[in-house]
Amino acid sequence: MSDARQGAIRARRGAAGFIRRSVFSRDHKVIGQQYYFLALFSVLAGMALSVLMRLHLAWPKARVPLLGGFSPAGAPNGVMTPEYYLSLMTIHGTLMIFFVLTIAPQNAFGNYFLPLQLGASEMAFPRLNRLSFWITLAALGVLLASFLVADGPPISGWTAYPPLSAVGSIAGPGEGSGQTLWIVSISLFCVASLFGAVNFIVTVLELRTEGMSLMRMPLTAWAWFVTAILTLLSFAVLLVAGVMLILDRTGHTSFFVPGGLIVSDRIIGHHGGSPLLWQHLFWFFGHPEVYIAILPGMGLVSHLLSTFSRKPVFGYRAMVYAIIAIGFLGFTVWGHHMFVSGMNPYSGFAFSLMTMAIAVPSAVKTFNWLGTLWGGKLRLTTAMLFALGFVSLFVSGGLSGIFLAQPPLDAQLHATYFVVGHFHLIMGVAAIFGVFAGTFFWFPKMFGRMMNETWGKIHFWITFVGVYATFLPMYFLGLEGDVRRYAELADKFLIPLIPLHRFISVAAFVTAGAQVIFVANLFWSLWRGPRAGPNPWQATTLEWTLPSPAPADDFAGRVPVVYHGAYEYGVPGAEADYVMQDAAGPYPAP
Amino acid sequence: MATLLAPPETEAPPIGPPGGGGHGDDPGRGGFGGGDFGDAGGEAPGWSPPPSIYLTGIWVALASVVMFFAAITSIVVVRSGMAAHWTRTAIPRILDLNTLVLVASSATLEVSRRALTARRGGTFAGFLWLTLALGAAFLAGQLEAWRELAARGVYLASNPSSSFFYLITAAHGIHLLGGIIALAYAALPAGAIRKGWKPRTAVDAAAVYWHFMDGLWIYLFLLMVTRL
Amino acid sequence: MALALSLALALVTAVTVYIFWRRLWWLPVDISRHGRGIDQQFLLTLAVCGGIFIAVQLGLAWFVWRYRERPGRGAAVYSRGHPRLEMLAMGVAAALFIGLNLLAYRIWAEMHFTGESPGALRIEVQGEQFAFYFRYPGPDGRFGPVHVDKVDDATGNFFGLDREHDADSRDDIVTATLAVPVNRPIELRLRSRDVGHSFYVPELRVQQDMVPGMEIPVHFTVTGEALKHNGGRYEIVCTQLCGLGHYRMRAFLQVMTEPDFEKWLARQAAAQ
Amino acid sequence: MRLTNHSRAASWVAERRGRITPIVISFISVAGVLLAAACARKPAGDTNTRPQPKVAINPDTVGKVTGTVFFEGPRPPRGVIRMDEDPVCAAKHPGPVYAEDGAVNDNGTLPNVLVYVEQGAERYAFSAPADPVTLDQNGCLYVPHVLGIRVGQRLRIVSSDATMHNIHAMPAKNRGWNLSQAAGAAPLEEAFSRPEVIIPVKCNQHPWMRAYVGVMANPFFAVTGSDGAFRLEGLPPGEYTVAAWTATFGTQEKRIAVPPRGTVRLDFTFRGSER
Repeated sequence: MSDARQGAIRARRGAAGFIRRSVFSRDHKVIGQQYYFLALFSVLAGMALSVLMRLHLAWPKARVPLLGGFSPAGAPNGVMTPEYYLSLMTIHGTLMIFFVLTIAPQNAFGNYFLPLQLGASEMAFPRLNRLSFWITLAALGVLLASFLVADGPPISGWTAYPPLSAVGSIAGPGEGSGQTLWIVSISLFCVASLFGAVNFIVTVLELRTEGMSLMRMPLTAWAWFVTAILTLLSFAVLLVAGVMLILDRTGHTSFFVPGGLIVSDRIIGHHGGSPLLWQHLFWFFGHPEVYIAILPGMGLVSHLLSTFSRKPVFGYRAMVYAIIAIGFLGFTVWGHHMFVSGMNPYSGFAFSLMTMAIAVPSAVKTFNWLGTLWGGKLRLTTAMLFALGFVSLFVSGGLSGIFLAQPPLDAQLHATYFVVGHFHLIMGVAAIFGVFAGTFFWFPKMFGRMMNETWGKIHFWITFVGVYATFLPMYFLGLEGDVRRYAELADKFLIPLIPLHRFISVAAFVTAGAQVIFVANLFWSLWRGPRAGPNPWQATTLEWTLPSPAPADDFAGRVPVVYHGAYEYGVPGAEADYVMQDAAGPYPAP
Repeated sequence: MATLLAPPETEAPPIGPPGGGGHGDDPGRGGFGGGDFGDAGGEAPGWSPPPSIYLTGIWVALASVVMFFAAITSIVVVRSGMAAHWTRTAIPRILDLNTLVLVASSATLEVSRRALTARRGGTFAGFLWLTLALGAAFLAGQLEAWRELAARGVYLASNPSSSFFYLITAAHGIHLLGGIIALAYAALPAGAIRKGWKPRTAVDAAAVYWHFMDGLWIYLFLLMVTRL
Repeated sequence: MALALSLALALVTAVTVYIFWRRLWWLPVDISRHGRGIDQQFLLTLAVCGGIFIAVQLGLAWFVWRYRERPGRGAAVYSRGHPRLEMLAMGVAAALFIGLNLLAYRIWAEMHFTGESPGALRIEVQGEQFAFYFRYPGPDGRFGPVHVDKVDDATGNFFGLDREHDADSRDDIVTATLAVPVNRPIELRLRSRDVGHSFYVPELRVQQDMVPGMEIPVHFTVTGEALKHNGGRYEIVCTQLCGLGHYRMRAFLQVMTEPDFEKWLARQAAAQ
Repeated sequence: MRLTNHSRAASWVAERRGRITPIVISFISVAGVLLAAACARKPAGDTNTRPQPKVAINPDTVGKVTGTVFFEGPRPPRGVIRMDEDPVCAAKHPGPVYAEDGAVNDNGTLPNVLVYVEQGAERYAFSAPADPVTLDQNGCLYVPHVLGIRVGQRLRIVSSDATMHNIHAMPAKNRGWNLSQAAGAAPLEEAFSRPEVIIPVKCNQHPWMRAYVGVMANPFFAVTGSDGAFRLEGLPPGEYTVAAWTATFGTQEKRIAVPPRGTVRLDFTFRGSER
């Protein structure tokens, strides 16, 4: 690729073109970067909220400077009230699940790299892509606007179970306009995600370049593809649920609110709804959502373990089938969130069985990750460290799922910190580790510069130890019966757990503080990092055939031809220890 | 996949200003999806997405629509099976007529598409407009059905059954409105037919969506008649 | 770096195993008859998952150290996988997980698939923001009907009883503490008056949501073990997010001998 | 004001719900919510659409009203309040606690009756009260159980309990609020901007706790105590409607004429069957 041509393109970009290049750009790379920074903002905001939550849990009487000014009702004199804690918790969960874990691995990296890895020069529907981004941004704005309404953000958690979320402000602070804003935000987010998913699926189905058969696609592309299918099918259901909840709140319908309720001494005029319907709809979305968050990370980790072990993915086909199996089974297990919800106990058994079944492909993936490392030549770059950390966290978080999948054990551990530890390890920090790994791995391609490896490793070490110190002890809290979503530890049997909570809080503060290193490294490297060559990692997939950063016109109209699978590392007899996907030549011997 | 429904790509009859095929020398304007690429400086010459993306896109989007209405269906089935507070809603008779109108619109759309294949521009446009008019008539009929119910004192929040009636008809109406916009985009003369714009693709994609909405309506109608 | 990561992984494994082994934090004492099965199932699951945990983490640690890139090391092994080994791993995982599921099924069936035992003591539990109230049917064994418009917390009519007109209500005993006798089957009927709540007593190994509009049965039998701890007094807590006072929604379970219970109930009846 | 626009839109939706399409409702709610977000921090506007010139009271001519609220008939049974859930509450009460609603004094009079001038004082100007009214939470009961407060006057909420309370005011015409107050936390202050009889106040953490707040447009109100007596002072001569509100036995109204410098005797009698 000619630098001259790139220079010419750069020259055509004037300052006047800024709006056109960012606000209206339909370039998948620009949109991907915008998603990335949106997720970065959200993750920092969500983390700040979690720091406040941890502070309140460990030291409920602590005064937080400035908070009293920001939210006089929620934190009079800087001391958080229980309802403010619940508000923070609700927004923390919503931000993290929707605006970080759904956005960063899928929409940010996926938008940027899916077309590049497939050898396409665009997503299938660039305008739709642009539209999804703006709707997502609007959804974020609406969500954060709930901090500005009189009684604050909602307090009903990211699951927003009715009737608490449906009967209005009589049910508590935040249940007025704050809750309505929340539902509007989520509904907008659903629409944006659906548009995005259509784009991803069609791109994979229609825009693969010559020779890029499905079984030559990088596992990242597979993961994005299956994730998009999950998004397409599950967010439609959440949208229905959201519309119905809005109607229950503002149109006085009774989809989810039964008759004869008395909330705060007042008889509620609804009749004939069922709260369990919401739970079914919500978790029919909610469980696939878990895989929406983690599948791209799994794809990326497979990709990185292979790249940095300098050997092919162990059992590529098994990995693909595992992704598909997880995606498919992901739609059949939602009831395991509802073992104690009052649904028919017989269905609890069926959901338990399906949940155990979905653990099998996850086990296969873990086995194959270890298989990929076996006999490799491990380059412990920061990206690789995060990928290895992902595997470790995935196992530590995933195995507790085996406990929770059994109804009688879930009846004991449900809604305790055991669950909090479980999902934070497996879909919280494991997925975030995937994002960190992706950031270090793809930063050169996205911005043309390398990130600082030394600071990257320092950041990795503090974060890795920090997240274990934060989330592993939550299992022990859960065993003792410590109930989640409690603003304070007031019950007698919880008092002895306060020291452990304080330990967790301190660990969380250190971990959160360490993220400053990452953000500083990111922004420093944007302008000051050493310039990156086209293929700094000696990787094989098509994005590394392009200069760094990827030129605005991607392959410049060229149709790359793919001859090999995505993971031809260490091929015996090859010149280098890696064979690019578009390197002409015979198949390497299997 | 979706190409099953797409007839072999034939050169479209020039309706409106003759446009060069494909991506363009005018990067600021393009089809409603692909056609132009990247930011101001970076269109990709020599590369354009296959037209089949539109049909595929419609089918993929319809999968989501199926889930949307499947969710509503399952709630209706579950809820109507619970005895508490279930008052049946008498479905307004005008829906029979509306159903016929919508079925007719599918037929006129097919006539229009055949005319396009046969390169009879006038018939194509005429029947497309007729389809649009029938679609609009359907929506007007739906509004009339609401008025009829309201006149009977049956409102959105009157009982769970009526809530479902309004929800289902509104959800379908909004989806159909999307189809009307898509068809109108194909039917609008000259100005809408832009460079790189192939009416064949647009009409085919919109037609798949339209027929689907038609079939979906019949399904929803039966669901409402039997369950609500 | 490789060594450090290996040691870190080994350390995480060792600390976790140590804490579980020494039971530094553990399930609370079990006071229910069905709790034994749950605790045994927990131990079994812990053994299986602990084994996998140790194997994977230590395997990862070992691989990181063993296969690190270092001078003099030749090319990586070119292997695209080992289908038979993968199938084996899958089979083992499936057998373990589904085996656990089938064992758990037995316990779940015992807890939920059987109906009310004859002679069970029936108690209605009502949740509201943010308190539990309990109702015993009294000598007639029947609960009086609930009248929504009669509910008045300020005068203590939490259930909306009309003792004047409903004969069944007159002997109903409303309390704010759940007292139960040992060794007698208890049948709870869980209801919620406003939003979702949950009934959870960790020692009892019982957790069940209370859903507005539903009446959900739960049955258990308290063992004599209960009287040995804390004077037989245990906290009932809410685990379903119900609003700002969620963390304070609580009541007490008071376990008594049968004669004590009869005396207590008579006292409560007199105070109605 | 934009706020009133919003509430008008909301009531429009409420009136015609079902008649307009669900999606229109959604859009209105979105827009309304954004509007609410925009004006949430602004104080609620004055409700007087036609401000009239107010007359100052001549202190030389004022009279007063005194009286007693009696109760006739069988005394209703009093509910028992159970505080088992919070040992902090229970510890403050050695004996059983009975509900205050429905209580009758030993001398056959009623406590906790809010007696107030409902009509007749609209044209007078009153000085704004500077001191707040205090509502205490003591032994997980509100003290006082019934209180009157002027429009715009500050309500100062203090807690004498070593436990968490939340104070949930549930007005129909005013802005409601629901705030928690930890043990030892600073007093909370709130105010109501429109006259309203009566605003129930509840603590959800101790569901039996209930207070009643009457928001008054004039200073002529009183709450009866253990003797059932009340006294309204400083009334300019004229005709008035005086109302007596009870939580359990309903409300009564009486018309009276106050002569210059006169004292009017006014008794109310409630009967047990009313409810």
